[in-house]
Amino acid sequence: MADVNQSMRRINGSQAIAESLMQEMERDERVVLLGEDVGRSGGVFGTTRDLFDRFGPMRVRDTPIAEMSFTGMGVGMAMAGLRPVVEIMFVDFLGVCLEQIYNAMAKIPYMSGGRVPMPMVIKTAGGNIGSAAQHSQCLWATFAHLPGMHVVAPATVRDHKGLMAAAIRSENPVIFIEHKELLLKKSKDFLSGAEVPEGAFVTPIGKANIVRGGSDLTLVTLSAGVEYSLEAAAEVARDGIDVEIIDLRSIVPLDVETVANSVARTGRLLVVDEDYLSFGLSAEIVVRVLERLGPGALRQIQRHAVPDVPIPAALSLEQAIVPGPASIERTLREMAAAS
Amino acid sequence: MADVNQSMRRINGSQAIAESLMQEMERDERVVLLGEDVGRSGGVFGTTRDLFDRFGPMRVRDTPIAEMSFTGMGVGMAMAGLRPVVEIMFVDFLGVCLEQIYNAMAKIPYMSGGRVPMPMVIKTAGGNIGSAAQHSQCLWATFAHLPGMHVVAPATVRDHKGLMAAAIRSENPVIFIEHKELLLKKSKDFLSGAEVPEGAFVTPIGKANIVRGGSDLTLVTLSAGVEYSLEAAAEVARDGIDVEIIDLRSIVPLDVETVANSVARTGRLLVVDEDYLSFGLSAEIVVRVLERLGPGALRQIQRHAVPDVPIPAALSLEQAIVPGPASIERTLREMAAAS
Amino acid sequence: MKLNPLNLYRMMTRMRAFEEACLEGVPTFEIHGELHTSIGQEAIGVALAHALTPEDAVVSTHRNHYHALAKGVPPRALLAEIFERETGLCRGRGGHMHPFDPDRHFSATGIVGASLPVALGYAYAFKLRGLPHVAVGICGDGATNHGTFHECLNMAAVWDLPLVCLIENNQYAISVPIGEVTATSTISERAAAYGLAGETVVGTDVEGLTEAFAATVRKTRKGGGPSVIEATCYRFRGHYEGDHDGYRDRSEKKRKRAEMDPISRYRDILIARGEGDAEGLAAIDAEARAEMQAMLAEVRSDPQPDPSGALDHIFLEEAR
Amino acid sequence: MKLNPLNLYRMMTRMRAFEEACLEGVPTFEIHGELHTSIGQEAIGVALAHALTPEDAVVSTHRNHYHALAKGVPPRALLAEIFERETGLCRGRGGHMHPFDPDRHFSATGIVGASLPVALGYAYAFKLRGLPHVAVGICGDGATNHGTFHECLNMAAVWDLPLVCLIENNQYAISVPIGEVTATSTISERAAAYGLAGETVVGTDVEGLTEAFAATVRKTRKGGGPSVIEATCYRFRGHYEGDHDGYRDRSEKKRKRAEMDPISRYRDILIARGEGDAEGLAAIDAEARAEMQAMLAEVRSDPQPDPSGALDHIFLEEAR
Ligand SMILES: Cc1ncc(C[n+]2csc(CCOP(=O)(O)OP(=O)(O)O)c2C)c(N)n1
Ligand SMILES: Cc1ncc(C[n+]2csc(CCOP(=O)(O)OP(=O)(O)O)c2C)c(N)n1
Ligand SMILES: [Mg+2]
Ligand SMILES: [Mg+2]
Repeated sequence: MADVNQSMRRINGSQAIAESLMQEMERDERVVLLGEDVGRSGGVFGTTRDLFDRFGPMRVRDTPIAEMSFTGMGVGMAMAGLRPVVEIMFVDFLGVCLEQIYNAMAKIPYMSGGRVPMPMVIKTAGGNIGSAAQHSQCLWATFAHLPGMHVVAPATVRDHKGLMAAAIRSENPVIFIEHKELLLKKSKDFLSGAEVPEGAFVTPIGKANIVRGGSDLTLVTLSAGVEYSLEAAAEVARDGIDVEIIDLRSIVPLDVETVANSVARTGRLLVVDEDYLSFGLSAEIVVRVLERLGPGALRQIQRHAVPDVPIPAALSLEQAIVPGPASIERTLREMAAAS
Repeated sequence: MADVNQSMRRINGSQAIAESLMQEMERDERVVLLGEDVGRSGGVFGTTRDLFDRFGPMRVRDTPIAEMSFTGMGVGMAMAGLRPVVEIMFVDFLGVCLEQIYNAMAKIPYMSGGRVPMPMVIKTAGGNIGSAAQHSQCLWATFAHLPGMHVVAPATVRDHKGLMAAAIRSENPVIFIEHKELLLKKSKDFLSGAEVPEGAFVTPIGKANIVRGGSDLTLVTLSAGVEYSLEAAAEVARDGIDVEIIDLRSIVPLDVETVANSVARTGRLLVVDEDYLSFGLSAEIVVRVLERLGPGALRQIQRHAVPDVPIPAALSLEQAIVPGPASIERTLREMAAAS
Repeated sequence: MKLNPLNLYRMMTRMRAFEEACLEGVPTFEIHGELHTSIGQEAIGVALAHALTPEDAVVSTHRNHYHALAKGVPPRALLAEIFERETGLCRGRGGHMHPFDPDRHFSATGIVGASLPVALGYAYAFKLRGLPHVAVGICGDGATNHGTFHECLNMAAVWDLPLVCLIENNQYAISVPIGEVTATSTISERAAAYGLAGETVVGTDVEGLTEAFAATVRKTRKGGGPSVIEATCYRFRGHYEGDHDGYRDRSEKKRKRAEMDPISRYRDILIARGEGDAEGLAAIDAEARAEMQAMLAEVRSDPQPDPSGALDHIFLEEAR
Repeated sequence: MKLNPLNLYRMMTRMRAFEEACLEGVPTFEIHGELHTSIGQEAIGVALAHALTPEDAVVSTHRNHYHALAKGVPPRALLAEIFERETGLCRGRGGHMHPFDPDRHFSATGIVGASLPVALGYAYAFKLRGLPHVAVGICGDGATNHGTFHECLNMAAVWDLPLVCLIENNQYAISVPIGEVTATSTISERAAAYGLAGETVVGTDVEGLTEAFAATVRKTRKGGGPSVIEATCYRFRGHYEGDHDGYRDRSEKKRKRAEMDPISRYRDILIARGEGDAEGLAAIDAEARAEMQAMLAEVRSDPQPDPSGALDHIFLEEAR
């Protein structure tokens, strides 16, 4: 959607979400928000700030700690014609409500033979910022493996706003995974996309974003990985390593075309994924690229993700396993040296 | 473990499980079984037959329908020194208890810095036999993506018994996924491994099984996929296509070595997976092989899995999406023709 | 409410004949998976049919066909869905455990404990929009020990939502008798934990149940808050078709089937009251059977879904 | 039970001083994640310490440090864990929300509603083995609206397990006041839904609470079945360190802190009774603070875990 002539400002990630929710709730009275602490307190990350005062408790509902049932309540609301946005405070809690997410929300459109739409958003926060095994994690691949849901994870501030609008307006269920680091980060510290139009706009779900052009190597990532990778790419650029960075924006749908086009040029693929390594995003991207370009198309393949370990409490350990600017830089240099 | 000199009989899959449970419960009084209908009725697939009469209600416990809490109860039992086997009737219900599975059972050994062992088995049934979207599925990759659990899925009758014993004796949490088709199949109809020793024995977790040697192509699969693939391989063998079939037995740990050794000979890899295609087992195997053998090591890569769709009720639709003997045969022929 | 006795009787026999038609699809492998029938529980279906408007919502369980019929779901499309045909309510994608009829606000789930949350969502939507509808969430006795029972009744009570929790207490969850897994002697008494008044009624007395359920729904519809009503009954067949059912005594089953059949009970009452005679009632039975058999014959010539459509309807078209 | 008043007082001040030591790690970035303290709730810790034996089990929540101390977990190792050191109880892997001490049958979870199921498992194991121990599962008021509350109390009741459900009703779940999300005026009255007698006690009266809790535990230990006991209290600080806490009135907080501080309440009582004097009690305070500050200084010079060990302990060695 056009946002020319709109006035742009720098805002931060949590403001972008709150603004998008506000505008979408103004625009469509069927949009209803529910979850723990989304009301009076405005959300533990401030992403629902001011909405309770504006729309009242029936449209901005503080729930008891009963995720299974209020997620299912969202399913029922959608079937009754509303457009619920259900907040699960941390993505780590998906285990208490996955049943309603994947057996109901994700499957009902198909099980009903296309008769029942499911315009529902699950909004949740993930990412590793020192909160240990039960309050870290990303888990986008967990949702993506289960069919029937779009899985979105914004990186730029601008996309926080535009993708949230797209999620709310979608006829399909969307898992919207915010990254705590990006919600807490100051607008001025963003390396990309902190300029955001004031009015409502939509960033289409399913189209990757080439956030940095480059010729030597294709780095595919999303969410906070984009900022980390931009930092690392700037470092290695000084030594003439020219990295193309692709922000996937969503992993379902997965924009393989954009990735494959880039890899066809560079021949080298690095996937940077803050989720667990195995049975996840990184292998899927590699194989989809190979399926498109042929089994011998890649000169180098590298996966940089959390090596199948619960997230440790100590920062010294977390930093040893979670991809960050330094480890990405190291990986890029190793790949450049090896070829 | 040695089973020479043991008398062998043909039994079926559900008998093998029941026998293994019986022998392990005899052997170790800390083993306790709990779940819905595991007691008086002997399990909906008969895998806990006679155990209630033998061990009584405190060791073979029929629970209310409260999976989240009785899974957590298993965690507490393990921490108190017991060795619980918790049955979740169908793997599809993991969504109601995943929290205790992945935040507690799978993470406590690590979170406790190795101080708390978690000798717990989740025993569940998966597979597609015409039971529609909420009672089909395999979901092994869902568990495998989340660190801290071994994930086992037996194929042969013999392995049903030996791997169950290994799971119970393991110090680590194990997800044990039975396949409904294999539980219901008659002993005489098995193409492999229906001869089972009478006494207790252990099949180590983590070592794949080459169920058919071959030189043209490596087919990697597990669970019912093994039987389907043996059927298909026998068909194509008539036309001189010689397929090596590897039964993974477990996907965590994943025996990449056995797969890579085979692929190094054949150059062609087909993964047959009854779980969903994307972000799952098939891509992980391909990439692990490439990581071992180099990015250009494969001449052909093919994935044959459920194409990211909820399982439809109608058999005509299910057969169109779930790998079976006919579709595997078709895939093998296509691969042979393409090379 | 003025009940028409012969109508009540006819509705029950039609529901039973419908289930009997379903039974025929199991040995022939036209129906797959675990088919759950409601034979013996039909009075509950009648009570639903009487109390609800087309706009009310019903969210049912794995044992749902009679609830669907009660809610006005077209029997032909329902039977075709159960027989996995393209002409089915959900084009053969859903199957017998998952019928969805958005026009009649009817849905079901195969996951125990998953119906109340969805019903809660309907109830919330009705209240938000100020509509005079109720949402009925159905649970078996087994389902009431699931956490969602607690979570949903608490939310419904604290937000004063038009939710009716209808408990079908057929005394078993598959093989497990309620007394072995439930700490209270009735389920409805648990309503007090949410500041609600629960009620237990005899679920095989079609008139009494219909009246009690209607009164309950009326109260909730008029803004009286959520309600909990438990109907006692007995499951006549195995939990699903193919269940060995060895966990229930033969003598228990025989006795209960004699005592707790809502249809034969009502037949005796109607005859005793002179509101029907054996022949007339048998004619109603025969008519219901004939209707369902004719429908079955039709459905059997309906096409199976075309395999080429297996990937349709995963995601809906985006309205742009 | 004969209580030693100065001991009760000392235990409370040590718990508070422990938490105050933790607070120092937040602005310095030595502690990450959401640190939850128990300041204002210490009487509950004392009650636990008095009633339990080393063999009893306690399964706690995100707000767990004082429960751990009460259960005899070594403070030095606990503090080191909270400060993410290799010397910590769990080698720095667990952190402040996840301390595990198998020797003292103590554990916790950061997931609301996840403590009771684990406690239930301990209770089951105790009963299976005929041991005279109890398992205490701790919930906040917020956690009692989670489904596991219902599921676990039902199972404990129907199987007659030695489970004690201890509810810390500090009136808020993060920003949400209990009255807005709970349909009954007390939580303990919900025990009736499981055929149990629940009890609500003033959780800031250290003597009364200690006695009531001990009686409850004794009853359960002697085979009297599960119990539910609710202790009312008030959370003095934000939900976690860094919480803006704008959802509670300043005046409310001020008033409640004045009325509901178990330590200052008890100080006044001891002085009024002549069992202590201001100076003596201040000396106890100072001693506790000095102890914890000394411990903090030690912990601060402990090493962080070595990054090379990040992948240790995922799976345990198999005993063969
Ligand atoms: C979460 C979940 N657990 C277990 C099952 C398997 N299951 C299906 S029906 C049933 C028993 C249900 O009993 P009840 O609620 O009394 O209903 P009834 O079958 O008696 O009508 C069970 C255990 C399921 N479908 N979902
Ligand atoms: C399943 C789950 N949902 C939400 C949270 C986030 N959360 C942590 S503590 C808390 C409030 C708990 O309130 P209460 O049980 O009253 O305990 P208190 O913090 O007051 O001690 C919430 C919502 C969580 N940790 N787990
Ligand atoms: Mg029942
Ligand atoms: Mg609280």
